[in-house]
Amino acid sequence: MSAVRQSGSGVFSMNGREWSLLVACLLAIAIFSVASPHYATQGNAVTVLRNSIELLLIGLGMTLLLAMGGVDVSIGIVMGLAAIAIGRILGADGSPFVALVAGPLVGALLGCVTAAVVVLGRVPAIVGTLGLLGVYRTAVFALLGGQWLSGLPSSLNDLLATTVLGIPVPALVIAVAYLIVWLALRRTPYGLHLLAIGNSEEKARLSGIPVIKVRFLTFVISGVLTGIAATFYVATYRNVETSIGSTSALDAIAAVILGGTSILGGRCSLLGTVLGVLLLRILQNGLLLIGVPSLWQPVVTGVLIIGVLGFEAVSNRLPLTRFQRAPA
Amino acid sequence: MRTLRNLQGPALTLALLCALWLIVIVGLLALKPSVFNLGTVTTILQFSTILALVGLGQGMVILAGGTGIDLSVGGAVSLSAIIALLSLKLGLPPVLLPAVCILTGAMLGALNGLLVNGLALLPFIATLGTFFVYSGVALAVTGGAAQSGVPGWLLVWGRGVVAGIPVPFLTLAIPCFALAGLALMATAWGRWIYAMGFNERSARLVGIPVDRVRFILYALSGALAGAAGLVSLAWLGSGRPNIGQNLELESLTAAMLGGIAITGGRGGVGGVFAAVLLLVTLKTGLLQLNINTVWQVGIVGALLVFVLLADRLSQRWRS
Amino acid sequence: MTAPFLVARNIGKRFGALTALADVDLEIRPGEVLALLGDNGAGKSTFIKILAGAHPPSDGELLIEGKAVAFASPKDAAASGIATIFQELALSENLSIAENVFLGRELKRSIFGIPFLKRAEMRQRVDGLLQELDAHISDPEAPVGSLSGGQRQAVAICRALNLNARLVIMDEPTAALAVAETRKVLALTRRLAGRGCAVVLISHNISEVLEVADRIVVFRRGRKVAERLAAETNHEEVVSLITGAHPDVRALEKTN
Amino acid sequence: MLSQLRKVLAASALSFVVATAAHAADKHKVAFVPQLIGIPYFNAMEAGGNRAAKDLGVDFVYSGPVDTNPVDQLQIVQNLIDQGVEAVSVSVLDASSIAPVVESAKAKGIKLFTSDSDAPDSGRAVYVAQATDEGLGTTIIDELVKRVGEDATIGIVSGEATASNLNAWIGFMQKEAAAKYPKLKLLAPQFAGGTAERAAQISGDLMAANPDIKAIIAVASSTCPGVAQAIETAGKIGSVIGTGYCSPNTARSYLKSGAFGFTVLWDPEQLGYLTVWAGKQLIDGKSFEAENKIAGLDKPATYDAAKGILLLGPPAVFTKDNVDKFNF
Repeated sequence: MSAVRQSGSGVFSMNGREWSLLVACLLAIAIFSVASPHYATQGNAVTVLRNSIELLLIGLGMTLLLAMGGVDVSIGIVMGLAAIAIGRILGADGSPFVALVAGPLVGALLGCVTAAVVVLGRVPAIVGTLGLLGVYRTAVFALLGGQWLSGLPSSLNDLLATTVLGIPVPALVIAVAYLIVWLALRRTPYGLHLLAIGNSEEKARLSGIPVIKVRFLTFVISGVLTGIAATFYVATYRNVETSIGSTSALDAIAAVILGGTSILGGRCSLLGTVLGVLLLRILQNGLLLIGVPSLWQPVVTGVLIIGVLGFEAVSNRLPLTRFQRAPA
Repeated sequence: MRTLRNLQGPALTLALLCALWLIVIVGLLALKPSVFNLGTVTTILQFSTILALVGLGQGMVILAGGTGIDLSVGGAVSLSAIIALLSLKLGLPPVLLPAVCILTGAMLGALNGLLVNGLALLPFIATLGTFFVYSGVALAVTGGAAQSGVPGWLLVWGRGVVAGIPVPFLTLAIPCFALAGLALMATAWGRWIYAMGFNERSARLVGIPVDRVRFILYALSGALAGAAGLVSLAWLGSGRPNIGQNLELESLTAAMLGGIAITGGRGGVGGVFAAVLLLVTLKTGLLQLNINTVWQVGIVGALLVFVLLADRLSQRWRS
Repeated sequence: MTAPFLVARNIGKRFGALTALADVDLEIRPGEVLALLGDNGAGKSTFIKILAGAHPPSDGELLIEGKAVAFASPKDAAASGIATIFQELALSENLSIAENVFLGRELKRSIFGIPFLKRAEMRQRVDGLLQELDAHISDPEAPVGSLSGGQRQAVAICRALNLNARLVIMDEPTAALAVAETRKVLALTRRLAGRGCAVVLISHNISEVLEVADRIVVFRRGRKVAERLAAETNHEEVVSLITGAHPDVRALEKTN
Repeated sequence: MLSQLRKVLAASALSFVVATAAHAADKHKVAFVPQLIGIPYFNAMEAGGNRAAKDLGVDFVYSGPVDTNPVDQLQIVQNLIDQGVEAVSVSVLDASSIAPVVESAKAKGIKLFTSDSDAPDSGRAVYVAQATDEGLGTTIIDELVKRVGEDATIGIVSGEATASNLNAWIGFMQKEAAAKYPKLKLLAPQFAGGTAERAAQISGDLMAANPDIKAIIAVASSTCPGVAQAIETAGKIGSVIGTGYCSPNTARSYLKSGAFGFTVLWDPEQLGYLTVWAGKQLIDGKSFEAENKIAGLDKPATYDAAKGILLLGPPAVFTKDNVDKFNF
C-alpha cells in the first residue's frame, strides 16, 4: 500500500484498507446469508446497526486520540458516568431535553479531567488513563451506591427512536458526528495539527503548533462523543448498571486499529473505524446466527486483529523505523 | 524535601513506594494493631505470588522498549492452566503438570514474540489480539466450567507455608525476582535490555541482537504467566478459565508503579516487587479495616496517577 | 553597507555551573550568508537556540533593527521574523508539502466561526514558492515522507520563506545529503540570501562554507574567537582558528 | 507535592477512623461476602443482614469484590478470617476454588458457610439457600411452559460463564426440560458477562437466528435489562416472552410493557436476614431445627440435615399484577 494520502480526498474516497474492510463486510454478509436463512432480514440488519451505535461514537473519538498518538482506556467508564447523569435526570422525571444536554456535558467535563492529568500533567496517555480508569470506576460505584438505575422512563427513547425526513435519528446523529469530525480532521487547521502531533509531538511544537491546546481539545471531543453514546445507551436500555462500559474501551481500540488508524499516531481513517465497528458487529451477529456460541466472540475479535494487521504487515514489510518511536 | 529533590526516576519511585508502604503499615498499626501477626504476612504474600510473577514478565517486556507491552498475560495465565489440566485428562502423566503449564505459557509468549518480531506488529496490537484469543479460548473450550484433576501432591506445594511464607512465593516468586534482578544488573543480557530499551537504534548499531532478546523476553513473560497459572492450580486445587482476569491491567499498574518507564530503558525489577507488595498490602489493609472494596480500585488508580505526576515533577525540578 | 537586521550584544548562557556561552557580539545583515563554525561543544548550537527563542540568554541582549527583544519561546522569535531550520527537520512526514509549509500558520476562512482551510490558495502559494526556489518538486500534495533529503530541505526553506522570515537559521542543512543534493541546497541558500534574507548557517564542512558564505564567525569554548570575510580567508586559516592553533586565538585565550 | 501527600494522608486517616468507629463495639461478628458488589440483588441482602444484625445484637460485615473475580473474593474471605470474624458466609463464585480458605477457617475455628451460592463438597458448615438450585431451574421452566406451551424454542442468556450457581440453575433447566417436556427446544446458553449492552446484543442475535423463539431466560440478574430491551427494540413484545431471575425493581417497567411475562426470585433481603441469623446460630453453637421460626422472617426456614441446607422457602413469581407490592 502506498503512503496514505491525508489530504485532497473527499468524504467518500477510500484507501486500500477501507476497501478491504468493505469487501470483508460484504463477503461476511454474503456467507452468512447463505449459511442462515434468517440472516438477511430487515430485522437483523436493524439489530446489527442498533448494536453498533455506541461503539461507532466512541470509536470516532478514539480514532482522533490514536491519530494524535494518545489513547484512553478509561473511555467506557466515562460513558458510564455520563449515563448516570442522564439516568438521574430521567429518573427524577426531568425533561428529556435536559438529559440530551447532560451526556455531552458530563463527557466534556470528564474529558477535561483526563486531559488535565494526561496533557497538563505530561503523563503517558496509556498509563494515565489506566490510573483514571480506577478512579472513574470508583466514582461509578460511589454514585450508584450499589443500586442500578433501572426502569427509567422512556421519554428519551421516544425522542431518539423517531425519524426525521424518514431517516432514523440515531443514523442522523452518527452521520452528523462523522461529518463534523471528518471536516475538523481534513478541512481545518485542527486536523493538520492533530496529525502533526501524532507524527511527532516535538516537531509539532517546533512548528509553532499549540500542542497542549490541540491535545486537550481532542480529549474533550472524545469525551463529548462518548457522552452522546451514553445518551443512546440510556435511551435504549433505560438502565444503568455498575458494570456499564467495562469492555467498551478495548472494543473501540480494536475496531479503530482494524480500521487502519496507526496506534503510533499520525495516520488515521474515520471511514476505516466505521467499517471496523461494522465488521466486528457483523461477525459477532452472524456467527451467533449460524450457531457459534457467544463465548467464541472475543476469539474472533483477536484473530481478526492479528489476521488483518499481520496480513498487511507481511504484504508490505514496513520499515523498522516504526520501532524507534515511543507509544502514546 | 531537599533530599527528595535529588532523587530521580527509579530511586524516587522506590523511595515513594517505601514511604507509602510505611504510611499504610503505620496507619494500620495505629488503627488496628491486631492485624500484625504472621498470618497477615502469609496472607499478603499468598495473594502477591501470582501478581508478582506476572508483573515481573510485564516489567521486563516494557523495560526492553520498542513500545513493548504484554496485554495478553492474563489470558496466558488462564489458558496455560486450562491446557495443562486438559492435557492431564488426555493421559499426560501428572508429574509433568508443572512443566507443561510453564511450557505452554512460554509458547503463548513466544507467539507474541513471533508476531512482534516476525510480522513487525506493534506489541500493543499483537498482544491485544492475543489477549482476546487466549482469554477467549480458555473460556470457550471449557464453556466456563472449572477444571478439576489437580494432583494432591501439587496442593501440598501450593498451600504449604514455611515460617509464615507461602511455599510458592518462597520457591518460585523470590527466585524468579532474584534471578531477573541479577541478570539485569550483572549480565551482558541485562545491559542489552537496558540499552535497547533506552535507544533501540544505537543498540542495533552496536550489534545487540535486539530481535532475539525481545523474542526471549516475550517468551519469558509467557513462561512466568504459565508459572502463575501453575500457582493458581496448586493453590486453588482447580483450573479456572478466567483466573487471569484483570491481570493485564494489574500487572501494568504494578510495573508502572514500580518505576518502569513505559518507553523502556528505565526502572528495575526491585521496584516491581515493591509495587506488588504495596498493592497487596494496601488491599489487605483496607480489607482489614472493612473499607468498601470500591475504594481500592480508585485508590490504586489515584496512586498510579500520583506516582507518575511525582516522577514528572521531579524531572521538572531538575531541569 | 546595509544596517544589520540583528545585533547580539554580550550574549552569555549558563546552565547551572556550566558556562556554555560568554560575551558573544555579532551582527547579521540582510542578504548575507553568515556561517558559524566551531568544534563540537564550541557554543554554536547554544547561540542559535538563543536566536531562535528556544533558550533565554543569561546575559546580554538581542536587538532586531535596533530594538531590544526578549524571546520567551520560538513563537516570539518567529513573530520577529526569525525562522530556524533544524538539523532534524521539523517536518511532519505524514503531511503533504503544502500542509507542512503552512503548518501552524494555515490560511483559513471563517465559516460560522469555524476556521476552514483555504486549501487551493495554500497550494498555489506553495507552487509559486517551489518554482521560485527551483526546487524540482512536481506535486505539492505528496507526503513529505516520500521526498529525498534535499527536497525536504527545500520544503523547510519554503516554510521559512512563507513565514516571511527575515533571518533564516540553518543547522547543518547538508549533513546527511548526497553530493548532488548538497549542491542543490547550497544553491537554495544563495537564492534565499538573494531575496534579501539574512541567513545564518551552521556547518562542519569548511570548503562548503567558504563557497556559500559571505562572512565566517568561529566559536571556541563558548566564545566568539574570530570573524572573517569568506573572500579574505582560506581553508587552512579557518582550520587553525577552529582548533585554536591560530596566533589570534592564542592571544585571545591568553588574555582570558 | 507535600500538600497533596498531606491530603491523601488526611483522607485516609479519616476513612480509617470512620471505619474503626463503626466496628469498635465488642460484639460477635458475622460477615457476608457476595459474588460482587454494586448490584441491587446483593445490596438487598446487605440490607437484610443489617436488619438481622440489629435484631440479634451482632456486628455485620459486608464486603465483596468489584468484579466477579474468584481470587479477589478469596482474598476478602481470607482477610475476614485473619480479622477473627467468627462466622463468614460466602456467595461462592466458583465452588471448586474456595478450598484454601475453608482449610484456613478450620485452623482458626471460624465458622465458614455458604449463602446464596453453594460449594457442596467444600466442607462448609451450612448452606443458606434461597431455594434449591433444582427448584429455581424447574420453576422457571414450568412457569414458561404454562405461557408458551410445550412445543416452543427457548433461549438462555446468562452472565459470566464461570459462575457456578448460574450454571447449576441452567443445568436443572435443561434436566427439567428433557425429563418433562421432550418437545421443548432449549437453546444452548449464551454468556453476556454482566453488561446490559452485551446481553441486548446477544438477545437480539438470538431472536434473529431463531425466528420461532418464544421466550428468553435472563439467568444473571445483570442480564435482565438487556434481554428486555432487545425484545422491546425488536418489536417482539407479545411474540417473545422475556423472563429470568430478576428483582421486581429491575423488571418492573419491563413487566408492565409486556417485554417480560414474569420473573422468578426470592426476597434477597430475607435471605440476607437468614444468613446473619444462621451465622449467629453457628457462633452460639446451636444446631438448626427441621423447621426454624425466625422473628424477622415471614416464613419459617426449613433445614435439610442430610445435605446441610437451610432453606428460605420456595421462590416467588412476580408478574405485572403483583410486582408493585415489592420493593427490592
